[in-house]
Amino acid sequence: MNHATGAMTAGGTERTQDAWRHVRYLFLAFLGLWIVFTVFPLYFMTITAFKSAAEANLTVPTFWPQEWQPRNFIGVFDERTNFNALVDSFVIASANTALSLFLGSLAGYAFARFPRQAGGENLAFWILSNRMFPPVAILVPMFFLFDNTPWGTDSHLSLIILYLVFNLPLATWLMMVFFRDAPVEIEEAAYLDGWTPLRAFFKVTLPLVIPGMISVAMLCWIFAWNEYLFANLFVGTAVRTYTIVIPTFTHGSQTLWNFQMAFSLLALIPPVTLFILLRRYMVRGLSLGVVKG
Amino acid sequence: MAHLEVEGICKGWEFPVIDELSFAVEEGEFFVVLGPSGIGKTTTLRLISGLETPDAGRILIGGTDQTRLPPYRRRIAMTFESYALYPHLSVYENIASPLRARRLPANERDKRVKDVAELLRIAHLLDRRPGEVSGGQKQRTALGRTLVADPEVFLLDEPISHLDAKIRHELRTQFHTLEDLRKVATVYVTHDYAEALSLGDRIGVMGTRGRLEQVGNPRDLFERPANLKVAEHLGQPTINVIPSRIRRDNNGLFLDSETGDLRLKLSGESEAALAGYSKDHVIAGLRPQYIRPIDEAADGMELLSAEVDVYEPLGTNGIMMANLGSMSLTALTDPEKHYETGQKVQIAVDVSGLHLFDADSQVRLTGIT
Amino acid sequence: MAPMRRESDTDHPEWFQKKRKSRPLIVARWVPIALVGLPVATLLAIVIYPTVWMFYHSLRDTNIQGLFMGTHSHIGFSNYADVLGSERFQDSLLHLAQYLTFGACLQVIIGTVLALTLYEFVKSNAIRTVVLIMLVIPMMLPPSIVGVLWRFLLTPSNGAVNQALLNLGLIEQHIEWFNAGISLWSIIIADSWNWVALPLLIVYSGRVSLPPAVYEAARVDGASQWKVMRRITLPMLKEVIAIAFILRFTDAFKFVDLVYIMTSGGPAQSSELPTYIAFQRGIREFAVGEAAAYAIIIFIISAVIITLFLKYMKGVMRARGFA
Amino acid sequence: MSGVSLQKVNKIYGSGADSVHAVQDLDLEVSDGEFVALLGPSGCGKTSTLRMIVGLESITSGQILFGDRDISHLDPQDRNVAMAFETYALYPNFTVADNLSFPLEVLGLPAELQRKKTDEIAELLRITDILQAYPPELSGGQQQRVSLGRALIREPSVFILDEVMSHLDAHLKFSMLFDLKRLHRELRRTMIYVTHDQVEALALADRVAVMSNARMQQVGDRNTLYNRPANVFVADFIGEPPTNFFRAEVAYHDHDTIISVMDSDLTLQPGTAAATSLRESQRKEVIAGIRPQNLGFAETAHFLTADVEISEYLGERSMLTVVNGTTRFQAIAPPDLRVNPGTSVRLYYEPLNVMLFDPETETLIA
Repeated sequence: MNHATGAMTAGGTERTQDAWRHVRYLFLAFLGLWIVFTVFPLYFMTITAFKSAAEANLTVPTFWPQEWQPRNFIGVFDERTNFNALVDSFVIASANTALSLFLGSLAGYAFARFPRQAGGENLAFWILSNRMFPPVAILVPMFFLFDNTPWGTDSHLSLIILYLVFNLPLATWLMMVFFRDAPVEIEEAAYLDGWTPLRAFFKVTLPLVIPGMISVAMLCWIFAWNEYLFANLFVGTAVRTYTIVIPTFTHGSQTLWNFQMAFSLLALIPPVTLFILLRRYMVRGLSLGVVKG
Repeated sequence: MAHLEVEGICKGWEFPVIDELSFAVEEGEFFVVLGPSGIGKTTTLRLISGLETPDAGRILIGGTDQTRLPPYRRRIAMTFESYALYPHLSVYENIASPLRARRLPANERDKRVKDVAELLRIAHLLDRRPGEVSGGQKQRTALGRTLVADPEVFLLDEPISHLDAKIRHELRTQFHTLEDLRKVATVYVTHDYAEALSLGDRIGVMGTRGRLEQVGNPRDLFERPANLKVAEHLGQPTINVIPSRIRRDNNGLFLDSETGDLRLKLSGESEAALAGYSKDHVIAGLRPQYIRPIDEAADGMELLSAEVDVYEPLGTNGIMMANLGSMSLTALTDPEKHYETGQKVQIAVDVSGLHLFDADSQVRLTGIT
Repeated sequence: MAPMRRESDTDHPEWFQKKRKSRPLIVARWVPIALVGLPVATLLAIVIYPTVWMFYHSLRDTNIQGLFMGTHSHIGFSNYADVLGSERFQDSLLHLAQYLTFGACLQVIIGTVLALTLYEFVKSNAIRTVVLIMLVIPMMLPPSIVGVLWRFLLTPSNGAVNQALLNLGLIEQHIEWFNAGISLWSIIIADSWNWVALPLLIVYSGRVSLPPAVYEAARVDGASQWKVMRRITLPMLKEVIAIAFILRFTDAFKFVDLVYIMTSGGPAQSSELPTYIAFQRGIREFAVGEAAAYAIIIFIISAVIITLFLKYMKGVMRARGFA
Repeated sequence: MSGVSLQKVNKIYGSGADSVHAVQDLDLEVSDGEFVALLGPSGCGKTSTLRMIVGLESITSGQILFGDRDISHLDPQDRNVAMAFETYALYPNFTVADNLSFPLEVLGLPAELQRKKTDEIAELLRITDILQAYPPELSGGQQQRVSLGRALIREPSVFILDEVMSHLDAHLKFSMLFDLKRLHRELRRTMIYVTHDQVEALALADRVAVMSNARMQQVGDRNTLYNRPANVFVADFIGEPPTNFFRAEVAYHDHDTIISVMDSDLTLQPGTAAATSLRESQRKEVIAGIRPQNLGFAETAHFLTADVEISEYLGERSMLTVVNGTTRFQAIAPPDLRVNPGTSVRLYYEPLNVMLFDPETETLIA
């Protein structure tokens, strides 16, 4: 028996290993192709950002700039409103993030610590479901609703509030996940040390969830920073986010691709940096807490 | 009046966990609650500390009813089984936490933290985070945090059971020397009978639904277990349980095991225990140290032939499982001797160590009834 | 031996009332309600109110004028009948099916394949990290950049993609990326470029967190890599992959922006999705009643999917000790 | 089946300045069918050793033989070795039955045979009733049995158990020890049991190999390790409560060799063999050790006098912590002993039981 077993093992694995080697190259090739597919647009975006307007519009596109024109990155800001758009985006994203995080932490803590008294699992899941809610179903009424307020639709505030539609559910859910990760016993130990619940929260619980909180903040911020649909409809004159500015780089009938791409590259820096720094936590957030980062 | 009084507390969720548990702990007394895991020991401590509210019953500390008081208004210090140290704070800050909560002046706080750290031999670790110290040191830190609090009641939840044998041994010895623990009422929860016997002024053995099977001092518990459950819980290896039939003839009183493989002649205390007992059946309990393999018989000693089933040499003694006909007995041996499976041995049984329990209620027979 | 005590209902002591195990409330009773109340109220205002509004108008003949003058009247379900009966809607459903299959589903499959390839066959940690970051960058881009970029790349006359394919000799003449029949494919390509990273990241992290000891056990047992993949890795990643699927599916019902930027649903409505029509009719053409009917239909479909998702998610979360 | 032989095995992790020498020149012979425990504190290199035997870790130098087959560089599946993991490492998505039969499935055995062998092994380990359950539903003890079963089912020539009891609670552990011992007796397989718990190691194994600091310290049965520990580490690590150690000075009189413990007025009488060896070397200082079990109240010619500091009643026995000067040590006493702290007691011993170690190398003298 033992002899037979040994032989069988060796023979079997040799064959499969051989077959496996070919499969492996196939998969690696596919990975390589996908990397090319992913990187090519980014590459083309980058080189276009350095081209002159004329070169970017050539009939036969070039894959290496004939002439480098880094001035594009400054040129995009010749029109002050372009810079203002980045500022507006920043203000809206940051304010919305702060609001989402604050409200989300309240509810997240309640769901984590007093699940039953706070409305239970179903309420928590209902809050999460708003994250997947189709925005078209609320665009029109919200437009008219904001139109009737003193500040109107074309304001920071309208977007700051609207973005809560997707960021508040996310923040609530993720903060719940992070608060649950902070062991209850530590809070209980604090009660026994004589800390009242409020003091215990700030002394013990909050410091423990701060890393999670930062990652939730970053995620919310990126979503708000990148939002397009609401911004496109609600703002455009007094307030303009960078996402709606990008398609508007034209000169007469000609699209200024080089400016568009240069501006896009600049706008890309914050979210990509945040991702690189916090990618481990981000995965947790992107998968709604199901996957550990 | 006792300092801590637990009066008929009840608690349950899906099923009753604690049903009318009552006990009292005097000032300066070290009370150990002993029981298997999952029996409700931790729930008891959580009820006393205020982390849970009892469904019924009262908890009095220092004579005042504190049943409904939130934990941070009670002067109770408790260690958690999982230590529950604050991972983001240094050892120093962990220990200082109760003092900070009470807003003690900085210099006094500093002094008390350092004193406690000195006492527990963790003074050199004060700047470290809990993640950077060993299990034993974590436990010392948790202990420090409770000791420094100067509470009215100490609650210790399995403080050393998750540590390695050597550190457990060391910390157990140290519990004897911690004066603070001996000044106030302490409730100590463990599943390890040796810890309980070593530390407890009194021990309560907890059975299902938080019922105290027996409360008494260590020797009472071990030498006169009130029922079979207590006898089985105390002692390693576990006591041999031998369901037996009582037989009287001209030569005296005998116990025959139900399997018929073991006959014991009773005398002295065990004979007296059966006085006035009218049933035919009885459960005999015999600790392994009263059963020994023996080379030469001494006077009046009855020897039995048995066959070794498994033998394990341990440190202080060896443990032998021996088959006596169809019955299996655990015996304690000299570890220096080696026994092979299947080996025939002579076994001596010392009946003076016999405990007798009622066949139905499993309650100890004292002979008074 | 005495009979074991049985836990029967009649055996329970008088004081006992069965309740779910929960942690005691150390704080006052109103605290959790207050904590949850504020966010819930916010969501009621910004989600539930508009939905009710939409439902109300889906039953009325509201247009922009009517909305402002308050002159719109109840017309029952005729908006729904119009929408469901229209060829435009039915076409858009076909488009949606195409998008779900070749967009959402395929993205998850590709993402899973890429993630596992990266984990199993690329041994250097540094290379893995670099590749991962590279592959994830498109996900960090806003839809307007993605749309503009791909419109630029796919421009038929002088787009980079056509030129690159020509240079490589893969095609002989320019592909008309924005012609009817192809334009939806172009959107799907751009969307996949944008979002494959999500399933990729989720599956990759899922794989990283699988217990290594299980793999060692399989190695000692002598299982081939393929067997381990088929019998152990994929089954263990089942829930994680399901989550990725669900996330991409629910996103499909929110998907408007790329369509809007890249093709505006064209040419001749050949790349319209239901959401896009709702958007177009409601926002661009202010046929509020009809748009509302679209929106409510989408809402119902996605509510079904979300409910299914939540049910699954509850199971997963429970299995992991949540809730 | 075959024995296992490790010859000058080394394991070095990393390279250059950061390298860690995890296992150093390790020799170990395990004969066919023998049960050997590999014992040591965490971080001593025992896990690396075991992983090298299984083939999960490469060998830096040296070789490992199964019988006379050099398997040093084979893949784990080609070694015909099975392993039960500390964390059980069950396949969570398989039923217990599938977990057990997976190694057979890998071998391509017909389904019927797989089922038959699965039933057999389940019978042996008494887990027949949980065959259709999934691992997460099982208790720790059940999971552990399944993991043993999965390792056993392939009938490997060498069987490795890695800390398999460390997650079980005390009562369960105790009964598992007996079960495992019976299992070995029935199967007579070469088993290597890795643990940090000396009680487990002594109870189970025919011989115990004690490791520390990447090196093998001593290999032997219980009596050897107890009575002739190779060095201070072994004497301290084996036995509970731990051995009492004393730093001591040696004085040579005409016939007597007297060992006086520093910082106290205690003197110890060494055994004759040790005394002779001391005399020959004329050392001035030693570390003396005596086990608490070997200090008692049965009167002999030699005793230590000390004051009781703590007296612990432990049921089957008592334990005394006593002090003389600043020297504190422990003794095991009968349970019926009642002494109050502060009482002076005489603790008797046999010179034979006094262990002497070189203060520099900490190795046993004589």
